Amino acid sequence: MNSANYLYLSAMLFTIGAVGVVIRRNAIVVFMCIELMLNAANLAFVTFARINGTLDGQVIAFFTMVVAACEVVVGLAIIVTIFRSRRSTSVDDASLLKR
Amino acid sequence: MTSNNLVYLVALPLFSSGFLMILGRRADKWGHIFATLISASAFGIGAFEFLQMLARPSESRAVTQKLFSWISVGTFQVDASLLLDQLSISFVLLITGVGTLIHIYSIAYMSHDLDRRRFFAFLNFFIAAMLLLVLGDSYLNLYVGWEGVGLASYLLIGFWNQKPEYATAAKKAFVANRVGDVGLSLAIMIAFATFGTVSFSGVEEKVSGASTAALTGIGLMLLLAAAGKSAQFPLQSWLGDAMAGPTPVSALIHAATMVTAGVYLIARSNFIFDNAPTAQLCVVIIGAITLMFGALIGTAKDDIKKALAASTMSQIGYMILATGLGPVGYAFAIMHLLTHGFFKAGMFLGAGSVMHGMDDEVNMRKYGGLGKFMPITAITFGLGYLAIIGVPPFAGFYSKDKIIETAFNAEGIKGLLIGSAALLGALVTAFYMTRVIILTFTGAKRWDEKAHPHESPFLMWGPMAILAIGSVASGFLLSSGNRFVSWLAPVVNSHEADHAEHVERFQPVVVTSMALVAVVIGVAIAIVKYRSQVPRVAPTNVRFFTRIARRDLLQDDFNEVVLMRPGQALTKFLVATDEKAIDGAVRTVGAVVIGSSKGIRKTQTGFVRSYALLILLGAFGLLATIWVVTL
Amino acid sequence: MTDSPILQYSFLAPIMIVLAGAVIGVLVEAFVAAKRRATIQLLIALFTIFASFISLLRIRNLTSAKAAFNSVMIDGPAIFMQGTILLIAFFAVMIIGDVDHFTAQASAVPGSEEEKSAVQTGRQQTEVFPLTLFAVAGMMLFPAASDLITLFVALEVLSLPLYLVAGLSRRRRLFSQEAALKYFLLGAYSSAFFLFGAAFLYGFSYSVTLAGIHTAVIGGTANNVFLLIGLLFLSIGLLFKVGAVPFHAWTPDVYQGAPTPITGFMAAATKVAAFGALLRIFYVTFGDAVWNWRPILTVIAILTMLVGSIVAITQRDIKRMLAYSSIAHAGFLLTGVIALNRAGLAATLYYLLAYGFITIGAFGVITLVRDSSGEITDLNRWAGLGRRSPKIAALFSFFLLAFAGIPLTSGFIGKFAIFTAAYESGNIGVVVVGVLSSAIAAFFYIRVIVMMYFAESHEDSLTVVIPSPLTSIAIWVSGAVTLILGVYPTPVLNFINTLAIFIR
Amino acid sequence: MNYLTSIGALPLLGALLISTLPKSKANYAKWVALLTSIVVALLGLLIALRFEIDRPGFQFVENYSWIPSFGINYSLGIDGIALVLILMSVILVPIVIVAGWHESEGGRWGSKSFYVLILILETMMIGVFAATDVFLFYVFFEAMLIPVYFLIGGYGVGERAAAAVKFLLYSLFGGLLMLAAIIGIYVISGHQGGHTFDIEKLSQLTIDSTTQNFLFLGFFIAFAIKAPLWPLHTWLPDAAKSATPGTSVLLLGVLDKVGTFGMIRYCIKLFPESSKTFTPVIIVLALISILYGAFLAIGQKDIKGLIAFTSISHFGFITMGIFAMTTQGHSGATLYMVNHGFSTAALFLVAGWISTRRGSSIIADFGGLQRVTPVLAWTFFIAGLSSLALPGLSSFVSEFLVLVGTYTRYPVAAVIGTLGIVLAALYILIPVQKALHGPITPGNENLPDITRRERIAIAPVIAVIIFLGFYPKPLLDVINPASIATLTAAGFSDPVPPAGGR
Repeated sequence: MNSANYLYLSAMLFTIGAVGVVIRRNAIVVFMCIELMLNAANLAFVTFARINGTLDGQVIAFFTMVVAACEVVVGLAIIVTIFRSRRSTSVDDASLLKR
Repeated sequence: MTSNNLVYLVALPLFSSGFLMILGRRADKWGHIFATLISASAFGIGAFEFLQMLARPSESRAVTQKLFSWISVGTFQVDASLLLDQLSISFVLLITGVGTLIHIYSIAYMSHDLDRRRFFAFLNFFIAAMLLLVLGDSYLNLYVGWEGVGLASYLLIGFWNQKPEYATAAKKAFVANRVGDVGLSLAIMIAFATFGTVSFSGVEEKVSGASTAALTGIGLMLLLAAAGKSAQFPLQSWLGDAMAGPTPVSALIHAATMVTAGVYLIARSNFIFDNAPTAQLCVVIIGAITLMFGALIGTAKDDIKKALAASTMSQIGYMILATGLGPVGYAFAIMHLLTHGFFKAGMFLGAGSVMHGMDDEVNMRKYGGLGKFMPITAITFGLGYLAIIGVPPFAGFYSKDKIIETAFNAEGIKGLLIGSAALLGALVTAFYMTRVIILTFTGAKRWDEKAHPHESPFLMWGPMAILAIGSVASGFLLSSGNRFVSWLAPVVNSHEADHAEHVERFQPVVVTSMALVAVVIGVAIAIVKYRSQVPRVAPTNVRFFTRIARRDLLQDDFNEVVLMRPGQALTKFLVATDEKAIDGAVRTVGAVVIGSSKGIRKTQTGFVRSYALLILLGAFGLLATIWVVTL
Repeated sequence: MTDSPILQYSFLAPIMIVLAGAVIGVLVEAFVAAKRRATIQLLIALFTIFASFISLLRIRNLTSAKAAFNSVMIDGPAIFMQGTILLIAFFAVMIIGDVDHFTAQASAVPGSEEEKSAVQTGRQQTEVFPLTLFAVAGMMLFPAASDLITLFVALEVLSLPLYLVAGLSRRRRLFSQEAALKYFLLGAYSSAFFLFGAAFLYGFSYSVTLAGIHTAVIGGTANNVFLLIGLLFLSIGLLFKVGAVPFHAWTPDVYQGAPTPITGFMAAATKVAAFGALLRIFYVTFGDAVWNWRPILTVIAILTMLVGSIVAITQRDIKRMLAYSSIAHAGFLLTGVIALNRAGLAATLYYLLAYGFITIGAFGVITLVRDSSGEITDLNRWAGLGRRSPKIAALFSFFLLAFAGIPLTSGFIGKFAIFTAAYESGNIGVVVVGVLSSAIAAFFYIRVIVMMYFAESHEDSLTVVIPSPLTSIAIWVSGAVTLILGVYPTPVLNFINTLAIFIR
Repeated sequence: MNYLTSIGALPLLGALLISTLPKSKANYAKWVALLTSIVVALLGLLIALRFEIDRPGFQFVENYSWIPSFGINYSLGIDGIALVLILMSVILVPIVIVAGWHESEGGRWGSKSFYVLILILETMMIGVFAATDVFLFYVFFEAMLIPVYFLIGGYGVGERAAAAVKFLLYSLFGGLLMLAAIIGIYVISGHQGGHTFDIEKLSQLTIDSTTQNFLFLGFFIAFAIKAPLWPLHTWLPDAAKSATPGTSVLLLGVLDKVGTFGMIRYCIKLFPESSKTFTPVIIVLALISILYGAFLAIGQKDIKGLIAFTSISHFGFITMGIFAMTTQGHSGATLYMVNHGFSTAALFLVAGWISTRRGSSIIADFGGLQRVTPVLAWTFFIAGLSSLALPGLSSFVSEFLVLVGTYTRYPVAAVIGTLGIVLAALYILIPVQKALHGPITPGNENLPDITRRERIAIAPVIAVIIFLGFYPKPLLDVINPASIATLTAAGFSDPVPPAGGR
């Protein structure tokens, strides 16, 4: 299979994630869309690593997973706190700061 | 030749004036005496210089005194320097002589005024400025005196400036003078640009190298200046209003001296006008128009001072006319100026004396038969009257007759026209002056019972008497044996003209006869017209001409419609423009920035998803841009 | 080929000291009694930063620069920026040391009994100190990182703690939490872009090091589309961090919601770190592809300057206003990046230092203006401050004038230097826009001064608290630095000139 | 001895001293300020005495490296033009302090701050004229705004805050444009033998005409705002109406001169070619300023606004004189700057005194003052006469020089400009009539006349106005060489009169 197709897939995933962030309201879902984008990037790294035959890309993928995990920790902490205060996970409710 | 005394002529009265102003009320007791003494000593210096001058041969009579380098920038070099020659000494004697007499007169005339000291300070200031005007050796020095007398005139017209209309009159005079000053400024600029110098001698020396256009330009601008200062058409309108000032001021400034400065300026610039025929023609035309203009106004005025002012305007018209007639005219112009200085100042003082006795009433319709109550005033006034209408052997006869004669003998059709104008002017002059005499001194009394006409004190009639002697004798003295013409000849270069072929169209005898006939006609009409009862209130059902003559031939209406109203409208418009358009434009810029600020603020919705969208769109936008730029 | 890795610990020491301090801070948080925690944490943080700075001074003249197996490049600019970050952090921590700004218990629901009792009993949690130190470590690594992995990791290390501390405000907690959420979501979003871009750069060059990518750029044989996509997306991540338009939208909200001492720290230090990375990437890696990115960056710089300046004019909240001001300053700094010459680098470094201190000082002053319910950030209520506390108002005015770039302040020299560099590189249009937006920007700085001095005050509840000694020191030192850098910048400029060369 | 640094630093020291005064002794502030400014003025006179008229170039030169990495030097030096302007500034400051002895008491803050600001401003004023390094000049140019801003906003009347902001924004806008131009010329200097800000070296650069035009405009717009030239003038009337009389004197008398000074020192010196290119436009703008300022002055209801607009008219004359590019024009313009400083000072101070007494600056509220307060009325009148350039008073010499200098090169412009003197008569005599003449307006009957302190303040101003009217030579002797040097360096020579001959 042409490895370029993986890149297209990666781009699609990234786009889905990027658009998902914009159109979804639930903070958790938004966050998951971001994770999708990160993983799309991971897929691209791995694909490039495969095309080139070096390991760097795969190493980065692992790093990314770790970082993503950290992000989850921090993100969930924040989302949970907000939920406790507002009893809502809709990102649209948090719009006191504007203009 | 140099002299060290000239500076005192200017400095003494200037110092005295400043001194009296700074001392203020402390000098109230003796200020008038001090000022009069100063003026007298200036006359003394003038007389001394005159005698010295007489002792020298005619070509080396001029003396100079360089004081200091005034303005020195590059080639623009102007010294503060004075020049006393035959022309200026004539003026110096007139100014200080008549000036001193009027100082004396004013001691009594102003004795009841709380601000008499200030009045004398102004008078001294005027003397200083006027002397500087005639003594300056360059156009720029002259300009200082020129504006100085304007200022003095402003201060004195507005001496009683608590009356708004007097203050307005003062302002009007100054502004009209300033319009003339524009002319003088421009003349100096053109002169500097053309000759690289502005001194009289320097310009005279280089005048042959200049283009006619430049000379005509200078000439016309000088004429404008003269028109402003000497109340010539079209800048004449201020003179009538200037009668708001105390009467001695009218006598000194607005009859004898300052208003004649225009004549001096043109005579002094003879080297310009002699080489600029177009400008010379304009001078003649302006003079002719003004002499008729003033005379016609004079026929309709009931205010004695305004009637005299109109007469002054007309008489200066004669002088200006004469200066436009080339080398021969200058001397006659100056001669008429001098005689006029005597008789007109005398008449003004007479008018002042009448007002003094009549509780400051100026309306001649409320006089009548005053000759009995104030005989001296009547006699001195009468002598001046005879002089001005040109009855031989009084002073005006000699000087005016010469002007009319010269006018008639000017070349071509021009000569006939201006000669006729001058002759007609003489007729009208005789008419309105006779009218003044009849209304004031003869006939039945028309004044209120409250008034107690009485003769003025000696301090007042003394100067009047002296001036009356001048009105009688000065003409003969100056003209006998062509004395004054040859006196001035070195200054106005009239030598060549004397030798030049002169077309004598009319013999002097003919002209004199015509003039005398005109005078007789004028006097006769006046006597016929005013012999009967004169109404106390001016009739309103008069002819159209009388009505506009009373309104000064609509000169103020013209100024108001053509200059003042548009000027005020322009001012209002510009004020609005500044507020709305210019500052408005600046504010609009501000408003646009603030508007866009508010607009962009709206994108900050507070919704995190819209921010994400912004990022996404930004990414797409950049992608698109980079695509366009690089591919 | 596998040599044992030479990490060059001495080069990494400054970063590692900070990390160690952070870890100790975590331990203190866990084991030390609540009452003494705040003091101890503060001392640890200050000492850590100080020690790190000392170790940084020791390596400042070293010639060799590569560390950690070429992942980190401790060259002149990196050292300068690390030093700047440490200095800023030092004074920021002093202001943070006034823990009254921070919630006693972040996990407690706002307004709950739990929260109240925590406040009353003084059981103050002090996680803000170790979190700050972690962020500092990330910031120090960011401008020195010389491969994509390190860059990404540094980015996250600096960002994640900031997301958290943004939500720690004691008062108006809903604002604060919202700020944290927005910052987090958008930050994560942008780092996804960053990572995606990194992937394509890797695909373009088959190298993860900046030097390797540079080689590929010079080679010019590789897939250009990959380069452009990679470059673009990578830049988005970085431009987000500096707050460049159109990636700026988080800035005002987060600046307003976060606790003020944190806002100051974030505004000053993050900008240094992010511009450090931006400079390194554009100067070192893509310097030879300048024709590809300069037009874009020019547009962004212009937009950033204009939008920042224009929108700030109508702000009513002082912190929001300064947020927009920081956007405008990001625009000015971008002109230094665009310049792509040594003067541009030096100017940007100087500007960052100057801007950092002005920002710390300005936000430090804001922490002092309070009423009984906490800080007052509504501009209208600043009316009459000049009469009530002339010294503080004067100092704040001075900072504002420095922001505006009035001569005799560091801001002026910075602006001059950076515009000169941009002009020198031929980007005259940017300079003109910069100058115009400076003029616009002057308006809102002056508006605040007008408020403080010339407006009549309506209420008396507003007070300026007597600053804690540490806050005092921080703001007055910032003021002094701003003045000195404005009047006699020569030593610093000379120092920068010796350093301002990137090593590939 | 570093004369220029000393004279510049002295006021700063005074300011420092005042700010350390304890609150209980705050009323010593004015005395300290006064003494400082008098010492500065004396030092200024000493500098003037030691100035060598015949030596070309800058004198009292000081040069220290300041920011070597940008080639910036702390360099000072004065030519004749700078000397007379500095002299005017240092003489005006003590007069302003004496004249506005109580001005500081109506402000938002205490009098200490007022005098600190005044003295700081004095330092800046001296610096801006003495700087020979363009960067240093710019620093003074901009830093100067701050004290004025606080002086207007803090101690003024009416819409003082708005006026202060307007003033500051206008000036900053111009200043920033100039900054761009300064950067431009600095960069060019880098391409031609090393970065520098030295005015002499910068004037040697060869710059292509397009660039030169843009750089010229950068400088010129800044100066035209400062000066102010139509249509960039709208800040001035507002500022003048709001500021205290003393501040207005310094604002119109000194600060605005920086604009016209800058045109000579920077626009023409650095960009002679562009100066030539833009001359027609600038002359037209100057003419508009002359007439427009005069008309607006006539239309003003507020006496301070009126004086402000007369100044716009006068600045039109100054600008016209400068860009006439003749010796007379230049020397006249420079002399005009000095004369305008004094005559505006007199007008503003007296106007300020009578407005304070009456509690209004609307002209219609006065009337008959010559009866009530004769001495004040007369001083106002003399100042007014100087403003309308009456011969014998100082402004005449300069105005006439400007006109004559313009005429030799641009006759039409000079003719139109001369019309301004008629308008000048109107804009002075109308308020004179309304305020001083006529019957006494109710409410004015008991206004007190001039006080001893006010006499002391105004007497030297009037004396200078009269003295310079009769004997401007001392100043002209100093100014002329500098004017000639500027014009020669820029490649201009005076037109030769066609009938000049020898």
